[in-house]
Amino acid sequence: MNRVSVQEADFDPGTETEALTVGRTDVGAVATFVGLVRADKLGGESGGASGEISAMTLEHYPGMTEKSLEAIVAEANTRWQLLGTRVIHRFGRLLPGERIVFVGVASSHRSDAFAACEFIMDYLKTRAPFWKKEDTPEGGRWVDAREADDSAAERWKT
Amino acid sequence: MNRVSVQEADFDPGTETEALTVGRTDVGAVATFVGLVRADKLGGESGGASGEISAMTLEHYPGMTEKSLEAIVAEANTRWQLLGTRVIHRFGRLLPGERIVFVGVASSHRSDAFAACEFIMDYLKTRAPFWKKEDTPEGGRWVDAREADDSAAERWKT
Amino acid sequence: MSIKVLYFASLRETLGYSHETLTLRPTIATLGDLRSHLARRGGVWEALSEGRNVRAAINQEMVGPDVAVNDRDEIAFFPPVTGG
Amino acid sequence: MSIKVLYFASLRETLGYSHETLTLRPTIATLGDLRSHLARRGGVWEALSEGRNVRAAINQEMVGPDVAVNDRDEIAFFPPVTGG
Repeated sequence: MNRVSVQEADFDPGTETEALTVGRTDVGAVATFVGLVRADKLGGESGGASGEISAMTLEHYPGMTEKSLEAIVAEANTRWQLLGTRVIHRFGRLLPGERIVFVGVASSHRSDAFAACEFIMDYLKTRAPFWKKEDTPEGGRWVDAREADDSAAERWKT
Repeated sequence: MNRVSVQEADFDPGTETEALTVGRTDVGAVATFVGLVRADKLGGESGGASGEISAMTLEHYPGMTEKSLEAIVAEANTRWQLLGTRVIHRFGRLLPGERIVFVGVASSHRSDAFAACEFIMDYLKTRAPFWKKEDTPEGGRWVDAREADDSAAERWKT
Repeated sequence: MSIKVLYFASLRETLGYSHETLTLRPTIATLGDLRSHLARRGGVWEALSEGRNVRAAINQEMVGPDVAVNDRDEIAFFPPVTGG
Repeated sequence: MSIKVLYFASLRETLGYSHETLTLRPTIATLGDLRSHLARRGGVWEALSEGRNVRAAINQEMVGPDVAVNDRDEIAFFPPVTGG
């Protein structure tokens, strides 16, 4: 089962993790990732001025977002032996400490689960059409793309 | 916060994941791993005869287990910038589909969270004194150590 | 040839448009041609000039400047993505 | 010199012992000496012979055969671990 959601609502990592294994006895490994809003991101993710942000607004490209996430998950399934994946990405206004993204991968073996989970996150960061705008004391500020994310995605091209 | 538990009781991955971030706004990434009993492990993890197992019994070395897990977590904290870790490993009799192990790692950045989570699992597999015995239609059978686990742990020695 | 063009995030704010419908002359054959055409509007539209870090999609798939533009395509321009 | 020796998993089952307390002669200086000493009991104890895949810990830390054994040490022998 591969399922992708793009939604405003929060999600429950426990419920999502459980859903990847419930009623099955062939899953030996579940790797998950949760990304959250940090308060200390002022100046963009690449650094710059430091300070606190009060909120973050995530814009996305409805339709393309889902398609791109499904393509990334499909690619992961060609690279590793997976038994199930779950991707959830939120949009809208989020406060520091709130969850942004969930990636869960079930497999027989842990190496496949870990690799696919990290791969999905790396590709999502550079290919899924989401944009973050931070609310700061000086007003809104679009987050710059990070070079580190490009190189993280690059290393899967072998 | 780094916490290690060795216990017979089950655990809730959602509660444990939540506990790594609750009340904080500096955590940007939580990577988790859950290991479960597979029904298809007959013949040891290295292969051999195939078939279904009806249960698995995990023996451990009380005292040394906790110490070794704490040492692994301490090592992870020297290698990566972490904001919290949680390791739970069960012992006793477990049925197919039941959870065996949980590793959760919180960090500012996803690369540190992923690397540390996988590192802890790889080291746990080769250094923590747990032994699995499978109940099969032909009786109990101790699981053989896997060479793949040794090489997974080796690659962190850089 | 009639196409729909969408703009997202900082680019949408800079241009003051979230979308528009364009009727194109046949000289605009590729995504690159379209981008140059839009940049030549001048002013804020120079945000689409060559050298600016802008990504594009045709029919919701990220593609490069040499890809052909066809009638009724949905085309989007946006800055590098920052989700996750 | 008095030590406690623990056996785990398949080794515990093979030997029929989970633990024993031993008083050692001073000729047994290292973990390797102790292991050879135990293997020389013969029969099932050959499971501890050199070449058998056995791991060992002194005071709950995994160590190699050259490490010294001291009075009141807790020593454990076990097969390669298979947790996780």
